[in-house]
Order: sequence, then structure tokens, then C-alpha cells
Amino acid sequence: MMIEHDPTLRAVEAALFASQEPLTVEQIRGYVGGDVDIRAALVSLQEHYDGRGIELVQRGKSWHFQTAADLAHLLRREKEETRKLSRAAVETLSIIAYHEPVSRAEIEAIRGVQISKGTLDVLMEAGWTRPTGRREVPGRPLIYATTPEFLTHFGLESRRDLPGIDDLKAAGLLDPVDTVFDEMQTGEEEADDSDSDAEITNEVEINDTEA
Amino acid sequence: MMIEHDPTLRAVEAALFASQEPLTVEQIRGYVGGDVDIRAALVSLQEHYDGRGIELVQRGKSWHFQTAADLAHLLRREKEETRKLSRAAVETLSIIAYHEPVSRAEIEAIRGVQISKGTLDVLMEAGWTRPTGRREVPGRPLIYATTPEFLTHFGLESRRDLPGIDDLKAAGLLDPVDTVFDEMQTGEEEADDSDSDAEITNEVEINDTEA
Amino acid sequence: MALDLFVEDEAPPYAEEADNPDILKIDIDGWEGPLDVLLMLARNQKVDLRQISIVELVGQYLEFINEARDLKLELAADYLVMAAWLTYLKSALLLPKDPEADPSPEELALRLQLRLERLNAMRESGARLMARDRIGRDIFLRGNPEGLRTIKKRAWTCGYFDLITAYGQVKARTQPALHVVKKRQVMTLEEALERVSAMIGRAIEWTDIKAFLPLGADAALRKSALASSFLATLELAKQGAIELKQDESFAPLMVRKRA
Repeated sequence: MMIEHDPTLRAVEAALFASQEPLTVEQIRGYVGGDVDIRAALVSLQEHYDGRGIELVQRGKSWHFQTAADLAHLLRREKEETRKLSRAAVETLSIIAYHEPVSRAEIEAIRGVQISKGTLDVLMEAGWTRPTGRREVPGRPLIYATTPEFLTHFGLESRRDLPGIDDLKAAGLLDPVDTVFDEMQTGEEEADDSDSDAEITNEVEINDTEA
Repeated sequence: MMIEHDPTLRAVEAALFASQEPLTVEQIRGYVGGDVDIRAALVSLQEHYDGRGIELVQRGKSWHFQTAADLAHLLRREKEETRKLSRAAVETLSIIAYHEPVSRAEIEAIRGVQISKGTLDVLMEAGWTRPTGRREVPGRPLIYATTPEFLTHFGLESRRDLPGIDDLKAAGLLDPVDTVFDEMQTGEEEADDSDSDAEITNEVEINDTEA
Repeated sequence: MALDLFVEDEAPPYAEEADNPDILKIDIDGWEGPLDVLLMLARNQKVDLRQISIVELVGQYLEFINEARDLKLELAADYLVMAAWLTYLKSALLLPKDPEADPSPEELALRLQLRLERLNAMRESGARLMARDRIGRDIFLRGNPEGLRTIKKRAWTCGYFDLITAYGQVKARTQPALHVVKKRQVMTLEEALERVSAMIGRAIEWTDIKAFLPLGADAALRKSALASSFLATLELAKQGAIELKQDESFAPLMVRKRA
């Protein structure tokens, strides 16, 4: 028995299925044609595939089909993962992702060590980071950010889905140390202590610094 | 709402999706595991995908997903690549527009330069000129004219809207740079040549500045 | 410090070595700078980094450095710089307060603690990121996509101005050269007759014909005027209005009104 499926839905499904790359709504429109509600079709498809062995996901602005995460144990291919990122590269990637856009000097300030030549190259070669411009400060250093491929690879809909990013932000852990001190100073001068983040302690043991 | 799908079905679906090659029942079992009815899952999946944008097909002993055959036309997208006409092509087009219908030899005589083979082809590919017949002279050369698309592209109602030689002269478009210079020096008037529009001269030198 | 970009084992050295002081001492190359070592030591205190004892941490770091020296490991300069700085910090923290110190040792200690927190946050985030279900490891895209094809079609463009300019240039380049005789200034016989008749009334004495030529005229006009005026004087002489004389060949031609 052949069920009549919605032609737009079928076309969007086929395009995403055939594509070697994730597709944006506009790219899909290029294949499917002009005057149809592609977003609605995507939502409808996403619902249809929910819970199946394949799922339709959005990563950044792009959509793609992928296997369901819980089936990883059946499909995992160990041999694919022969090259693992070094600790330096993982930390650098993480700093770029959580702080972007960020300059090399800023990365080094957090890691307390210079980035060895090649670490950024490896991340760029993997397609996960790229320079996005220059910081308008003396020397105009390049600033780096993550790419759509980064979101795709790590299964993130957007940077807001980075693990724990909200907590880190709330705890001020994404602010540079200097900024924290500047805020403390301002807080002191104004004798305004409403913001507990900016509280300074003169205790040697720094036991009760609220974060 | 998450529907509970059959685990075997999900696993078979994911395995077929991720595989780079069609899979036999035994190969699928390698992923999905031992004691399940893979054949039943395949039949069930095939029914599910019937009429969708994707279909599950059996070729010999192997199974694979493919995009629905009737949607193949959607998966080819025409992309326009805009290119500017070469100088030779623009000149040739302008000569055809002002003198049509005109043979290749006549165009060359007016241009003072030979036309390379591809130039007329490009103008025909662009849809702006076409052969309209043959000149009844020895060799019966093809003669070319502009098309309605030509008028549309340049926003002309008819060829009569093309500026005449006087207009071109008034706009300074008829003056080679050195002539303009001479005029500034001598303040001389040039002889009037108002009806040279349709004049074909055979007295031009073929110089070798082919563009 | 040797640093492989891709290493076989993702586990950071502090994971096991932290519990094994021997490896810790020997494997100095496993550490990425003093801050890395400090973070490992801080984590060994097994308290929240916000409650870390800086004084204790400094002690542990100095101990670490001394052990490395005992083993005659070559320490990079930055480890020693950090050791010196921490020694200063520790003493400043323990000595009676110097109100003049700026920044205060407490601020320096807090800065260190904040830096450790930040590095730790990124290290943990990196680990969580790497542990996600990743494409190609845990999750798979379609193995054999048919691919979407793009057929390129050339669209030619040309502006109207380009079109008419091109024609103008073709015409300008290839128009047959037109040779036009320049309009020259001449004096016609009629003009000369009129002019000489008018002027002769004043010339009672013999006068050089050149005196009848227009003043300030260029050479070409003078030549034309001379020829026309000569013809005019001949005509006037014929009519009996004037007399002409020339003393010898090529001498000036003299004219006077007939009495």
C-alpha cells in the first residue's frame, strides 16, 4: 500500500539524505524549489524521525540526518579514532569555543603557557576553528572562533549548548582575571557591594571568596 | 512525544544508513547482534519508507537506502555563474546591433580586427544574437542579428533606441583619446559624418590588436 | 618542551601521576608549564579551588621543583621563575602586613587562584567536549550519500553603457580617415579692388604696393593679399585710375593716383 506523502516533505527528505554536507534552509530551497515552507517540512520530518534509528538534527544553521546517539555501541568504529587530539589542542579548542572570538595571547593567558606552533593549525586543519578577524588593539592580532563543522562534529545545536557554558558564565569563569579585578575595584570605590561576584576578601586563605 | 520504536528495527535502520556499501542480512547481523529477525525488520522498514523521499531497496542479497528515484531531478541544481563579456564580444555585439543583419566578414571589416571563433558562440550562448539567414554573395555567408532577449537585457524597446553616431559623438564616446587631445590643441572641428551609422567601409586596415 | 599534537593517550598526565610521586618527579615533560603543575597540585588538595590554600600550594610546588632538581632534571626557566615568585608570595603572605604593598600579596594570591580556576574550567570543559557523542565515532552520517549535483550554467552579463561605448570605440578606431583641406584666409580680387580703390585716394605720391596690404596679417594672408592687390592695381591702371612703375626687375612695385 502506497501512502501519499507530502511532496515537499519527500523532497526535503531526499535532498538531506543525498547530500554529502549538512544543508541550510536556503540550500535546501535551491534543490526543492521556491515557494514552499521548508522550515515546516524540517520540523515535521524531525518529529517523524524522533526515536527512530536515524534522526534529523540542526547544527548551527544547517540540518542533517545522523544515526541515533544511543546506537553508538552498535556502530562505533574504533579504527576511525586513531588520531586523538593532544591535551594542548583539546584545551585550546575548549578555550576558543567558550570564549570566542579569542586571540592567541588570550588563549596563552588562560593556559599559562605559549601555544606551541601547530596547535592552532591542527584545530584549523580539523576544520573546527578559523580566524575570524583581528582584534582592534595594538598589533591587531588575529582572533579565532569555532566553525559550523565544530558544532556538527560535537553534536551542538549552537554554542549555547556547550556543556556547562551557562554555569561557567554565571561563575565569571569566562571573564579574564583582570576583568574580575576591575569589577572588584569599581565595586570597592563605589562602596556598593550588591554584586557578590565582585566581592574581594583580604583573608590570606581566600576561603570565603564567593564566585 | 517519543514513540517507542522496535530496537531491532532502529538498529537495522541505523546500520544501513551509516554503511558505505549495501549490506547483506548477515552483515547487518554483525552490527545488530544475534538472535533477532533481521529479515522481518527489513520488510517492515521497506514498508515504512515506501513512498517517502528515501526508499529501502534490495539488490541481489544486499540492502541499501537510496533517494526515491522520482526525485532525482530535484537533486541536480542549476547554478548560474555570471561572467562578463570580453571586450571583443562586446564590440562584436555592438556591431551586430548597429548593422544587423551582418556577416562575419562585415563585422571584421568594421571592427578592423578579426573575430576569434568563440566570440560569436558566446553571444549566441548568451542568447543575444542568432544567425538569421545567408547573404546572397559568393560563399553565402551566415548573417547575424540580435534577438528579442538582447532588447530585453539592455532595456531597449527596439534597435532604434540605440544612440546614433551623433549622440555617441556628443557624449564623447566616439573620440579616441588621442583625437580628443588633438582637438584641445587646435580647436578644430571635425567633418560631419552623421549618417555613417549604416555605412560599411571596406577601406579599413586590419590591424593586429585582436582583443 | 616536546609536545605532540596528537598523542596516543588522551588521558592527561595528572590523572594517574598525581597519585604516583615517582612518575610525577620524573616526567617533567608531561607538564605544560608551571600553571599546569600548580593546577595538578591544587587538585591534589581535594578541595574546591575556591578554598585552596595558596600557602600550602606554594610549599607543594617548591617541593616539586626541589625533587626535580635532586633528580637532575633540566627544568625550563619558567618553572624556576614561578618558584622564585611563589617564594616571594609565600613570605609576603606570612609576614606582617605591609600596607604599602601594591598589589597586596592577598591580591596576588587571589589572582593565582582565579587563574587556576579558569584553567581548570577549560580543562574540564575540554574533557566534556571530547566525551560528547561525536560524528564518526559515536554518531554517523550517511555512509554513501548520492551527493547533490550542481550544474553550472554560464550567464553572461554586459552593461548597456559598455555596449554603446564599445561601438563608439570601434567607429573611432576604424573610421576611414577623412582629409579636409584647411580653410585658409585669403583676400579675394573683389576685396583687393575695393581696398586699393579706397586707399589710393590718399596716395598722391608713389607708394609701395605693400603699403596697401592689411597690417598684422600672417604671412599666408599677406601673400594672398599681395597677389590680389597686384591684380587689382593692374585692373585700376587699365581703367586709368592709377599709374604703376617698377624701376627694375624685383624692385618694389610703386603705385600712385593718376593726376
